[in-house]
Amino acid sequence: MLYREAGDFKTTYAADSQTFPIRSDRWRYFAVLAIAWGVIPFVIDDYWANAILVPFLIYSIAAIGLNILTGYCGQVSLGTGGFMAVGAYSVYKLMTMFPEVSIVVHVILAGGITALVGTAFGLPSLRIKGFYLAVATLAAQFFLVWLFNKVGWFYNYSASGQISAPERFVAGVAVTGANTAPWAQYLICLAFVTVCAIVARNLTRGSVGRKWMAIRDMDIAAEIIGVNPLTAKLSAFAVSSFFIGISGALFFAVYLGAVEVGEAFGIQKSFLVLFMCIIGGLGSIFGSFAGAAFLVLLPVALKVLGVDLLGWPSSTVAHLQLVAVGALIMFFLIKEPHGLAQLWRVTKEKLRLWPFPY
Amino acid sequence: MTMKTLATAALAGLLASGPALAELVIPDLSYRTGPYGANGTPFSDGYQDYFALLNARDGGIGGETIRINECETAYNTEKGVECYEATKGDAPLVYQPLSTGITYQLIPKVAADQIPMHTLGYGRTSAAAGETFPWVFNYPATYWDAASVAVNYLLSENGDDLSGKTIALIYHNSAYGKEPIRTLEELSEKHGFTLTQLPVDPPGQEQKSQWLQIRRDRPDYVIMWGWGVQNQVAIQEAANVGYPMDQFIGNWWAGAEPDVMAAGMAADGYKSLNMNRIQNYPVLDEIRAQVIDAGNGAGDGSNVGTVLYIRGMYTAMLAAEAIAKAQELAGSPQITAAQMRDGMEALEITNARMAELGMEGIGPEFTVSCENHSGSGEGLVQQWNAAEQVWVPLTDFIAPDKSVIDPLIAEDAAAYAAENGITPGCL
Amino acid sequence: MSADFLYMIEVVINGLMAGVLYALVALGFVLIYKASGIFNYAQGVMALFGALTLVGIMEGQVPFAHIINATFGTDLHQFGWTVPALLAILLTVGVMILLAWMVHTFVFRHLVGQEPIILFMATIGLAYFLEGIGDLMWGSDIKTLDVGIPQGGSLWVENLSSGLGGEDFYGFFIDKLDITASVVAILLVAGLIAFAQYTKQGRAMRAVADDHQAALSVGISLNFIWVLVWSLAGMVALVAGIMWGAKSGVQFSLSLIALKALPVLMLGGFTSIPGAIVGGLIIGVGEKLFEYTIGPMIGGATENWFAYVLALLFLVFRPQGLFGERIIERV
Amino acid sequence: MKDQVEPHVTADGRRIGGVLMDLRGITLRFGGVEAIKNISFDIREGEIRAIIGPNGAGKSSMLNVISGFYHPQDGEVWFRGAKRPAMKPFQVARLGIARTFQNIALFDGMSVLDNIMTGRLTHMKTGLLSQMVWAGPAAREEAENRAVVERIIDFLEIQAIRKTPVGRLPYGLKKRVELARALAAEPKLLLLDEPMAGMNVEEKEDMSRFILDVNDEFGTTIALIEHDMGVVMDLSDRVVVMDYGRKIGDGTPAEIRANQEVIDAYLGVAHD
Repeated sequence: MLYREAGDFKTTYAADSQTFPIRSDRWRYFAVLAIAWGVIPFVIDDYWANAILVPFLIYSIAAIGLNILTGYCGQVSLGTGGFMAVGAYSVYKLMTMFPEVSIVVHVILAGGITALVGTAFGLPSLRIKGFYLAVATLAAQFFLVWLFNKVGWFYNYSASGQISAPERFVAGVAVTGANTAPWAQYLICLAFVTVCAIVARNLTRGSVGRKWMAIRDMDIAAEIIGVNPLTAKLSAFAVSSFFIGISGALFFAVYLGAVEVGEAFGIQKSFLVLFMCIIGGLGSIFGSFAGAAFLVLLPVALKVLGVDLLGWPSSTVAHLQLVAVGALIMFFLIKEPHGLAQLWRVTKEKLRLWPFPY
Repeated sequence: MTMKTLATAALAGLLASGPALAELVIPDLSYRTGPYGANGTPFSDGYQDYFALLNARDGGIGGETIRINECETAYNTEKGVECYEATKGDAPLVYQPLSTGITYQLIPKVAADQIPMHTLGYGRTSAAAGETFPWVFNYPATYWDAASVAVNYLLSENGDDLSGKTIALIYHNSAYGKEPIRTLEELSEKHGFTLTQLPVDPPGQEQKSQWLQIRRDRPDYVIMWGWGVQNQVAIQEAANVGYPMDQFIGNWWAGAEPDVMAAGMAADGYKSLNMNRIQNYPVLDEIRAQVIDAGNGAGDGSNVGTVLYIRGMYTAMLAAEAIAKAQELAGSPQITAAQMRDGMEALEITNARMAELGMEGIGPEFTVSCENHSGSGEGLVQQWNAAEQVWVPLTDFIAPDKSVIDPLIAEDAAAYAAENGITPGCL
Repeated sequence: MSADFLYMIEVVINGLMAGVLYALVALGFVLIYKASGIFNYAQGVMALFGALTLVGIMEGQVPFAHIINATFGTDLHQFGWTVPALLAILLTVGVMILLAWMVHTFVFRHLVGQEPIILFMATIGLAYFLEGIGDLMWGSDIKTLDVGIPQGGSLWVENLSSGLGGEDFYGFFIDKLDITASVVAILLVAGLIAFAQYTKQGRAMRAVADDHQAALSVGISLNFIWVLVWSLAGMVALVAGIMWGAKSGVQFSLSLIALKALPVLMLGGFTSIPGAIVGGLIIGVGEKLFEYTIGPMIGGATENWFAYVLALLFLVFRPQGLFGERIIERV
Repeated sequence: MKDQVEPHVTADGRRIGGVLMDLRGITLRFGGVEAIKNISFDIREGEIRAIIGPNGAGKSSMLNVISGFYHPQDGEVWFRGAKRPAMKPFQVARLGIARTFQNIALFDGMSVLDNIMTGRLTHMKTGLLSQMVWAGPAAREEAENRAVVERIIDFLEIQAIRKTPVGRLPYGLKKRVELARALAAEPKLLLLDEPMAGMNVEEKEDMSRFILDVNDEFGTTIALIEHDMGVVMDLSDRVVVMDYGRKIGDGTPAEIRANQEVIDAYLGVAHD
């Protein structure tokens, strides 16, 4: 009886609609939070921060954002890279225009600006559906990248068109710029991730989330029972872009420190984040984390395995890495099309019955 | 035990060995895959093979063996950062990312971590201002030098008068491709030529529109700032529209064998800049004999002697010379990254030394100082002979117009210093 | 006629030629989508893989040489023979058919009945896989592909038309490679249509596209049909790979031509062969004309996004696409 | 036959009120095909009104016109004494018109409870920002609406499947959940599109009981399409008969039974 729900009674509707209705789940959740906040900041080093944890956290925000749009509202988007670029360039302009304002405010505002842009590009979703919409969002992807590359105002007319994050502080501690300690990088990302995940969870368990899911599962029926498709879809685009904008802002300001739009926010980024959602599980916040962790860790793990341990030439490992990532994606889709989150649910159901499966 | 080794242990269930002391560690952030893998591979082969030669022939540098720490970036900035973080715990001496994008990520990081970075003829031009960028070196020349060298070459071709001429710049629409624009604009004002700009979105498979425009406008010269497939397509399209190849000049990243081979005979006469003279140096034979034939080559040896291979080898030579200088300054064969930086800043490359190393005339003579991290800025013009399949040097090293470039560098460096709160000064 | 106007016409002609190549790539998508509902993102990588294999066979390269050499310490690179282009193409077609069979048997047979987005993702996985395998098999250096297609501007067209304008007009520029590509593409499309109309397998293919269940009930083997369409798509990819590879060398970037086909699909519809062709032509002309006329005013390099924006605007006003019928929604 | 019935109380004690919905001269065309030809009838408060007819008679199209999914080319829809302007379906839902579908249209990715909660969406007003923090109004609103939904769950006897994903339910239960979702909206007019299609006799009896109970306990006005004549005649107060898009009969079940045109249509007498 490792995992049980029997004897866990609810006496109020509020208790029943909480995020982790089962007690052992709740404890595990608090344990994860305690480790993330109380242990990791003290042991983290540059490698773990920059190669694994910070990108994992930032991609988690992007994956949650895209999952709201694609997983909950059913609108497939390939414009994630472009929207992340909006977040990055917004935060850059805000940081350089108003250096006295806190970076936290700038990141949130960058999310807001991205939400506006995302909503505008979400308008065609009212007429265009399915793959046609997915391809249409590529218009946003390519156009936004072109725009940030072309218009000098966005990159303050720097010679190469690159943007670099100046040093900014939160409570006297540097969180952007070269002198940022790994724990500071990690903590600011963790703070945003925690808030974003809670907000996403709140939205998806309430009436807004039900509207999105209704649109996803059957848009015509949803409209007939009273869901306004315009506001439902646009709110999904807005909220999704808000998260993606925040992740883009952090990606630029905290993680990379300097970006070039076509390279950092190209079409590959859009696919990567979509992969995270699908491998993790569409329509699952936990899945967004699982997918982000999987796709951040997998290449690093393969590289450590191939180059450091087996001593293969790095080019062969890089090629094999493509093969392995591709094969694993296909394997996962065949074995569990609903992603890691579903795998986890199935495992839990088995655990609940363990050791007496009947 | 560092977190890196913990990670290794956790991921593979094995412990990684700690950094071995008494070695000179050189990370090689290479790219052998992805859209630019065909360019990254020969460069990296040349870079590694030269160090392998030093190990095999001289037992390293000053008695210390050199260990290469290769990490694949696929020309991707995130992987570049990951590689940097993965290798920096290993007491590396100098980074050399061969990517302008990765360079921009690493500029603040190497300053904070106090590890020097060498970006040979790429990266951030204003890093030439060593007082603002003490940890970044871009000798022997920068992009802006390249633009000026190209214009100076055209001046010499036209009796020092370009007024009324038109020059089209066809460029990789990225940070890299946009670098020369400001310099060329200044130069067009100074010399009275008209500059038209034709951006090509990477990767650059489709350039029909740009070349139809060139065919219609018939500019006197076309200068190209390209990389990867863009170069091949551009040269092919130039041949297709019948643009004269000898009026078409690529920069030094658009002048290697892969760029011209696809177009076959049509590419004959295409010109490009180079910071290295391409010829059969004695050192190449030594590499073939002591590295490739001994089975220690980074590649299969087929790249030896190509443009990018020679440039990789040249870069390695500059690093090796800086190590020797640093050992001399430090008075010990074991050096730290900070001592390596001092060695790089005191680097002096003379014709005599290059001849001694078996690569006579491979690059310009130059010295590095705290104020000038970019060396002499000289480059030469070479031309492709398609029948023989060789690059033929056309000119000697041409000096850039420092009177135009230096104020631009000072301005850009000052802006960087102001944005990042740096007080310029020598270390 | 003024030179400006003539140059405009030249841009249109070249746009049409580019459009034919876009249509060719889009055609590969349509074939698979129609028969199995799979939106095959790997179509571009299949073009790369086909072209790489063709070059490898022509030059007698040893596949997986790097791995073999690294594992066994050998020094294999070349078999030491070269294969004539035509034979090599036939052999490559064989490889593409084998690939089609493997893709179906090991991947998509296990995914029958899944949601479209899952299938789409699987094809992206396939794209990664093929890209890695292609590099491992044949190496990642740039290869020159020469199957004897003429290249360069057609002097005949240029001389013939140079009299149309004044001093400033140098005659129309049309690339011989583009002419060849157009002819091959037209032949290929005609061949495909003939195949679909007049052969037993072709009719079975159309039946499956119309209705899986009904096709099953009259005894058509779905597995066979799916391998067939993947093979056909592989051959279309190979042709696209040859045409593009002849221009820019065979290398990684070849796989990105898939991105050029997506707006064509939006415009023409995922299921319509005439849609792919007309859509390709519209996109080709549209993006070239836009880059030529508006491009210089807004800084150029507009081609990447313009095609998408054009397709997007079109769909907003006509959601059913070029040849689709008006959709009547039911509940 | 055009009745001018005054508000009255039926024999079994239900109150039939004034006209709730009045359809006047509705004509609906798809391209050149006329699906509905100039049909008029009304629905009175508190009654159970049936629409019957052979396949292809235009019954579902009629329901789609009422729920705002199709927009008739001609004719007027009057609801609660006012002419209803052209509206989108979700606006119609907000007026208090809920429906079920012939081919079940539940949200397969959601649990039974969530599906029924979607029926409450027209009653839930808290905004995005309030829901983000999930404290105060949003949580309170959720609990209040949950209470309403739980009453309906009890009423329809589906407590045990509350947390089950609807995709896993058998057909009969799905129909019941769909009814629950429509009821959750507390509609003034409930449209049921073949609520008993594909059911066995027992399930039909259950469903009939639920329909009568809904009408009885909540006083909900119901318009339904059904093929089973026995059920229709037992359940409904008045019946509209359609054939080939035309109205061929309208009246109490007894009147309809006696209508020659209706009998002909059902026996398949040729039209011309």
